[in-house]
Amino acid sequence: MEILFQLIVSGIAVGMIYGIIAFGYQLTFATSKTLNFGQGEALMLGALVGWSTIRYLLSLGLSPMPAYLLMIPVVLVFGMMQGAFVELLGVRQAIKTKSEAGWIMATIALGIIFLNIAENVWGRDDLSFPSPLGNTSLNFFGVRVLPMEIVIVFGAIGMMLLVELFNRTSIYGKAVVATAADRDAAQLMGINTSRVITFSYALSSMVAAFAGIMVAPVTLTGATMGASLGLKAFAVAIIGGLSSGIGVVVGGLILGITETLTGYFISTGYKDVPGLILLLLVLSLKPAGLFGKTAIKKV
Amino acid sequence: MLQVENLVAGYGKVQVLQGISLNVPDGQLVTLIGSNGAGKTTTLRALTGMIRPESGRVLLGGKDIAGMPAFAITKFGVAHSPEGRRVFPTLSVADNLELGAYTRLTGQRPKGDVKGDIDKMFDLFSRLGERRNQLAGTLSGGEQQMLAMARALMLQPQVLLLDEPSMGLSPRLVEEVFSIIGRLKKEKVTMLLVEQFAAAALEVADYGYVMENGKLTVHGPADKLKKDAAVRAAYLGAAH
Amino acid sequence: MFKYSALVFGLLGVAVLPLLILAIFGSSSPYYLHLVIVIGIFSILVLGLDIVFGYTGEVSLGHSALFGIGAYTAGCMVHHQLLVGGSASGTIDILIAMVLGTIVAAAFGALLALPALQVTGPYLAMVTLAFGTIIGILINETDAITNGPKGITLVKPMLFDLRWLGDTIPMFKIKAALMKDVAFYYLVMATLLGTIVFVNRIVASHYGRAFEALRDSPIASDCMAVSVYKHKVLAFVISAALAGLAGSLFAYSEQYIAPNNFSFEQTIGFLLAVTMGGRKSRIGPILGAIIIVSLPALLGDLQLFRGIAALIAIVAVASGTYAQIKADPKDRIAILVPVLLCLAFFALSLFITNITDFKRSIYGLMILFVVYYLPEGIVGFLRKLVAQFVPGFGKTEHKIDVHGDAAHIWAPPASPALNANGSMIDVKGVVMQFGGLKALDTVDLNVQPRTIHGLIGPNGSGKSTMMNVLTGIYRPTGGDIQFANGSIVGAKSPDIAGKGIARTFQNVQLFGELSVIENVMVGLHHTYETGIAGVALRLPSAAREEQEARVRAASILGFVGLEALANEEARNLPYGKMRLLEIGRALALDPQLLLLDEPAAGLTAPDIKELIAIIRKIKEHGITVILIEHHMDVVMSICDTVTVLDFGQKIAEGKPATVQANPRVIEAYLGGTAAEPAH
Amino acid sequence: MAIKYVLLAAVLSAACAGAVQAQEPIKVGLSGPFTGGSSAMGVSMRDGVKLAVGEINAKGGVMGRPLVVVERDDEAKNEVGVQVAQELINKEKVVATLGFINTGVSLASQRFYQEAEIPVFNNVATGSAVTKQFPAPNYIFRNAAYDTVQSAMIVEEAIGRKGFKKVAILADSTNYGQFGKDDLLKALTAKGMTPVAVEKFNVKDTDMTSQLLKAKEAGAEAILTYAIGPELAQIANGMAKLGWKVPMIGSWTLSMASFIDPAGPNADGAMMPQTFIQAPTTPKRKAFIEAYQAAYKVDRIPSPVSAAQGYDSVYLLAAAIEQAKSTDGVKIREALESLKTKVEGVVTTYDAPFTKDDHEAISGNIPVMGIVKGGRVEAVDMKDLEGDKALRVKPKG
Repeated sequence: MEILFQLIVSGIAVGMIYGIIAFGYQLTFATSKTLNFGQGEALMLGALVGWSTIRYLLSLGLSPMPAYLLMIPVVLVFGMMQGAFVELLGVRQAIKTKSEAGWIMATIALGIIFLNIAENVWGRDDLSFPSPLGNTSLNFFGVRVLPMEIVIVFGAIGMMLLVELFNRTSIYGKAVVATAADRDAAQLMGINTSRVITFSYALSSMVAAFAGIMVAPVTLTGATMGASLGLKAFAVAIIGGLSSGIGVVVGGLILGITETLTGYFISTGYKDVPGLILLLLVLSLKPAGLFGKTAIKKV
Repeated sequence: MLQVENLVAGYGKVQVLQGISLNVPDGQLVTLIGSNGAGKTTTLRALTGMIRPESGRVLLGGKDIAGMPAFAITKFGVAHSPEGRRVFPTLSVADNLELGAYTRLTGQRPKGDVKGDIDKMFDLFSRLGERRNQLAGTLSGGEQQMLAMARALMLQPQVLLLDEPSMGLSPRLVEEVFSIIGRLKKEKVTMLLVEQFAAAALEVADYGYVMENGKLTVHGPADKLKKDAAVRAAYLGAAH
Repeated sequence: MFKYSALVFGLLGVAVLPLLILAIFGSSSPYYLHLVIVIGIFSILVLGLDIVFGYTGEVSLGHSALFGIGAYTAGCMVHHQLLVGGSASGTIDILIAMVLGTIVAAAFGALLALPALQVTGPYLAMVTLAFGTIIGILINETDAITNGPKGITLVKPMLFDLRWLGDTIPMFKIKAALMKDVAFYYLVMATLLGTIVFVNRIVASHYGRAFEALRDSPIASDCMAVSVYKHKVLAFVISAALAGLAGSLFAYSEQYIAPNNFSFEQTIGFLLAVTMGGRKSRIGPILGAIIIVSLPALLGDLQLFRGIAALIAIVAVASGTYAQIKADPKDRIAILVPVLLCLAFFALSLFITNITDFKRSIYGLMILFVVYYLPEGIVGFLRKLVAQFVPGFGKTEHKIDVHGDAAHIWAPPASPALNANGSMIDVKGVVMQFGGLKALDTVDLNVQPRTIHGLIGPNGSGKSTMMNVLTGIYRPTGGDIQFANGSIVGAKSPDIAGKGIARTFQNVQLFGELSVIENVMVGLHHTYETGIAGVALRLPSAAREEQEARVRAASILGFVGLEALANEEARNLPYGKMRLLEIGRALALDPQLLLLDEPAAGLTAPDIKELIAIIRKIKEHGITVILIEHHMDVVMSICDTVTVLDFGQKIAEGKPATVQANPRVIEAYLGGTAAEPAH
Repeated sequence: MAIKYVLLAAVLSAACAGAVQAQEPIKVGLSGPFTGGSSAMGVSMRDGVKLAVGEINAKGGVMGRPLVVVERDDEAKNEVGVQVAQELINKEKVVATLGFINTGVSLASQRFYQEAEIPVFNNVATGSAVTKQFPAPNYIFRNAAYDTVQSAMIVEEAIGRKGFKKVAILADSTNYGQFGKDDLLKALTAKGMTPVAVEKFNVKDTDMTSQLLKAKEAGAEAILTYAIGPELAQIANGMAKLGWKVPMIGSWTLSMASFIDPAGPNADGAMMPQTFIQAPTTPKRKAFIEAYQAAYKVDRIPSPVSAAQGYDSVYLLAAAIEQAKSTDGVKIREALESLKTKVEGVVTTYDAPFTKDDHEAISGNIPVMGIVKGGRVEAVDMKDLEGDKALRVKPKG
């Protein structure tokens, strides 16, 4: 029983990371019907910028906790700038050309470039990220949890709630929702929709960068850390649906927990396989995702 | 207030508007009528920047706004209640209204009392008041039309463009919509009304333009146009 | 005929190439030969990818995995000694491996495409990306089948031995290992040529037209009984099959395969090859394959890299200068940007001393550059460039020269299948609700065969919604629709179209990049019975069908008065002609029921007269018509019955004259307060 | 093409100015991953090679001709390795190639050298199959501790010295990990043991909970690893998280900075066979470490083993070319198989290291067990590196 809980707990932490990255996909997909294929790299850059910042703050004599907290806003701002950069330089330019799906290629290319830059700036080896809460795990009735894992779960949910709250209450957030619902009508309200789309990319990368600094202390920080996370988040976005906030949370949890359970009870080699089967099943039975809404075609 | 000179616009290769000129004086209700496909909606879309005019001028209080993007034109106080209502279905009625005042809330237009104006809208459109927290997508067609109009009014516009407010509504609702337009007229809101129901439109309007195949053919004071046989013929067919 | 001479030249070139390579670089140099072999193999895959990416516009990020599946099919056969490989029977073995690799990859392609293509948007890209990783894991994990991460070693068989020619032609005095390579080279080239011919035939066939059509207007394709979903899946499966074929050859050419051969970066390389070379062509993908295969070598050698950067800069400056002279002053800065970027790229190449550290960035920048400034690829760029000097270059490709005649306009008359009550279509209490909005509120509509049934009403009254419900674009929230003695509620658009309901669209939905006659031939898709194999083999029946379709299409064009414009691109037609073409295309479906949605909108008075005549003739040939129209004179002059809709409800029905005099109709048209008589 | 070579020659001669001139250089190929996941090893190896080449050229080169390294990034990808091999052989016409970090790349590419009769020096890749891919005349040589040697040492440490009865194997799913796992299993079988759990994981996996729980539940007293740095760190950190501390004993990659740094204190106590430890225990080693630190401005060599083996491989090759008095591949191979001069390297002194049938320069007695202590690798038993034990030499015969 203990083992089962231990597996589930670990699965939840990983799943929340998948979920929050997938949430980033949703943000841009809603407003622009495009998404950043380099989202994993946004996460990686966030983590590495966070690493440098926290190292700098520690060198000033701060203790880990305040250093970590001070680092968060820096990373969030960096994430927003990075996301805006991707939209302005990648997606927007590519959509202007005749080439269909050029934006997919463009965001992938930017991801490759970011990866290379990170390799050259931070080196090719993984770095260890100072954990604000230490690496001693807490013991709940035999189930061991790292403090950072708890932070991941609440941090991810908190970040999603914050973004949702922003979208629901502030006028700028409502502008985002309006742009997602009807771009032309939003323009008629005086909303600069292309700026909203840039903004949604900024938000999306910000969320990814935040995920980066949450996951970094429990895994490793390095140029290649994002790729497989970004990929898993695709699966989550499809399973949960690209239009549903709750979908990505549930999708992330499903994927995270199946991975650890499969790893333990079937074989560690096959732990990614049930995810794909689930993905194909969801696509064949409910193409818009478990929680997604099917859009009405306009003629 | 709004003056259009020789406006030419269309979609891609298809040129719909072939040089139209019209004038909406301050505080007046001007209507643009004509059969389907004549180019009425295209005119409004070109006026508010939803499509980019090829040539011609659109003067708002003397300033040429032709060719600006839609969001910038809105900033100058041109409100547009578009064809097909286009309310934001995933937002509540109150949020839709708030978005109508987006430029006011974000400091691009004088702010005034947004909350008070929302309440005023709920007075004006009592059906909406009952549904303030309902999602706009769940409203009936008539309610959505009213929401679209109220949302446009939230801009406190210099000029209000109404595109077929009667579309798809039952006669009773059409009547209600027109009575509201009448009230707005009394409040001296400058309006350009595009309507397929020529008679109803001419009933409330001060002045009218008739559009055929992308050109303005007849125009004059509304009462005169009402009696113009040519106008009727354009609607119910020459055979009649 | 031109094509065949090109083919002969190509064949000659291919045959002589290895001899040339050996002559120039010496017989001890299999390097360039191997490079050409890999280029050939990649070309096969990239040509296949072009079908998906270039023609249907979907992005696949899983082609590397499909390539791997092909390679591993061959590898596993050898590994488990199902194939011997290298022995005397090697030739047969390799052929078996190629066939199996193709089939297995196609099967995986279908498994992937069937669910993923149900949804439009970036789903295919996302799913194929995930698929790529999972296939990597599966190959790695299933040790028992694939030998896992240890990889599989294959031996290149001696396909044929020409060394005996060495006595007469000294060039053939080569080692056995090299002879294997030369022989294998011929196999790869033969396969590549086969692929080119195959892709050419598919693309020129009704399938190719369907691929292009569904990209231009998915809705119109569906309504022409050309199912978007089915054809996208088909395109993907063909593409997957070619990837598998290439993979099986790759296993033999590399002689050692391991799971990490087939990576995400390779997939990106394939996509880059298609885009950079130029989509929708045969030369483009091959050019792209040459580029991606030589890329590691280019980026590995600093001097060579600088040379290439210089060359690119020279081309950019030359074409940029030319464009500056010719261009609109407005575009000058926009043209300047890529030229400056090319120059900056060259400058950068002079400064960097360590190329390996920046390899990926250069690669990424290349992709960005291609996406932004070469969206039609090098081939497209050159085509445009040549067209500047040779007017009309590249425009004559699709010319179809056939003449139609009146005898071929109509399909042989068949007695229409009617409902039990004798009606053509019987709509009972249909409701269509969107959120709180009732676009159709319990509407009945009974259309009698061989009549023209008018459907009128003010804007937003639900007419177009009715059209969309009848053609399966919307599934009604309530009620029933009987057609040909069966309910069509819930049926998909292509199936309804297949049953005999054709339509035109209020906002014209032509296949813009196809020629006028090809638009009609998409409508004739249902007349083809030949499958992919028949097309590939160019069976006599396929050629006959194609010829018949052309004559038929030309005849239909004659009927709607567009024969003179047959080879124009549809998007270049004047608006009025577009509407006529839509009618022609709908007639090609041999419908029992034709739905015309505002056919007269935007037509001039003489055009309208012509239109009325056409609609009358359609009726004379036994086709039932439902006509939505705002031009009352049209409605009144040709309709047998008129139904009036208002705010989603039926308010009147009857003979045109009766309906016209109905006070409720007048009220509906003129608005609530103006119901007094007109005169 | 001609212009390109003129340019290339111009640049090369400029670079070599001051050293030996006028003589036609001897081209040596260098293939390794300088980008991507295993680049730390590739770059260290490359730097070690360049250090040695610089020294040799400064002393007058080989046969009076300068050595020139033609380095190519194989990106740890088989197909790129294959292409690099063909390019080095046929276009660059190298006399021999050094390198290969990844066993897979090695297995995929070296057939071309074998066919072209050009010697290959594997100076890092450890897969046991690497030198046994072809029968004699075999052109594949190695100066790295191959997996059979390492596995035997790992198992000896765990079972023989520590006396563990239950061990679990954790290996990554690449061919490095899986080949290594097979060797570990063989070595355990030789001791009459079977592991209580054999688990694998993918490169870049972020969560090792399932694998570790299985090992823990099976009652493992030690974990034997075959993986590379980052994932090893995940294992160490994962164990700490589960509050389960058993010794990690594994292949030499446990000495990589990419394991030690991210694992931090959790890395302490990990043990692995080492051909070279960054400690100035002999004058040659001292000189090498100082030269490396000066040339590349680092304190700790990212992968000392790779650097040292890379360095040694150049001297072995140079000695063979001198002896063969030729750059012909066949003659170099023959010279290597009967090397007459003792080559004093960093790892060991190579005294006739190769024969016709034995192409492994490192024998089981050469590596010592290293252990991670406070972020650095030390010998488990410092006595292993003192006095006459400091230099271990492959036994003759």
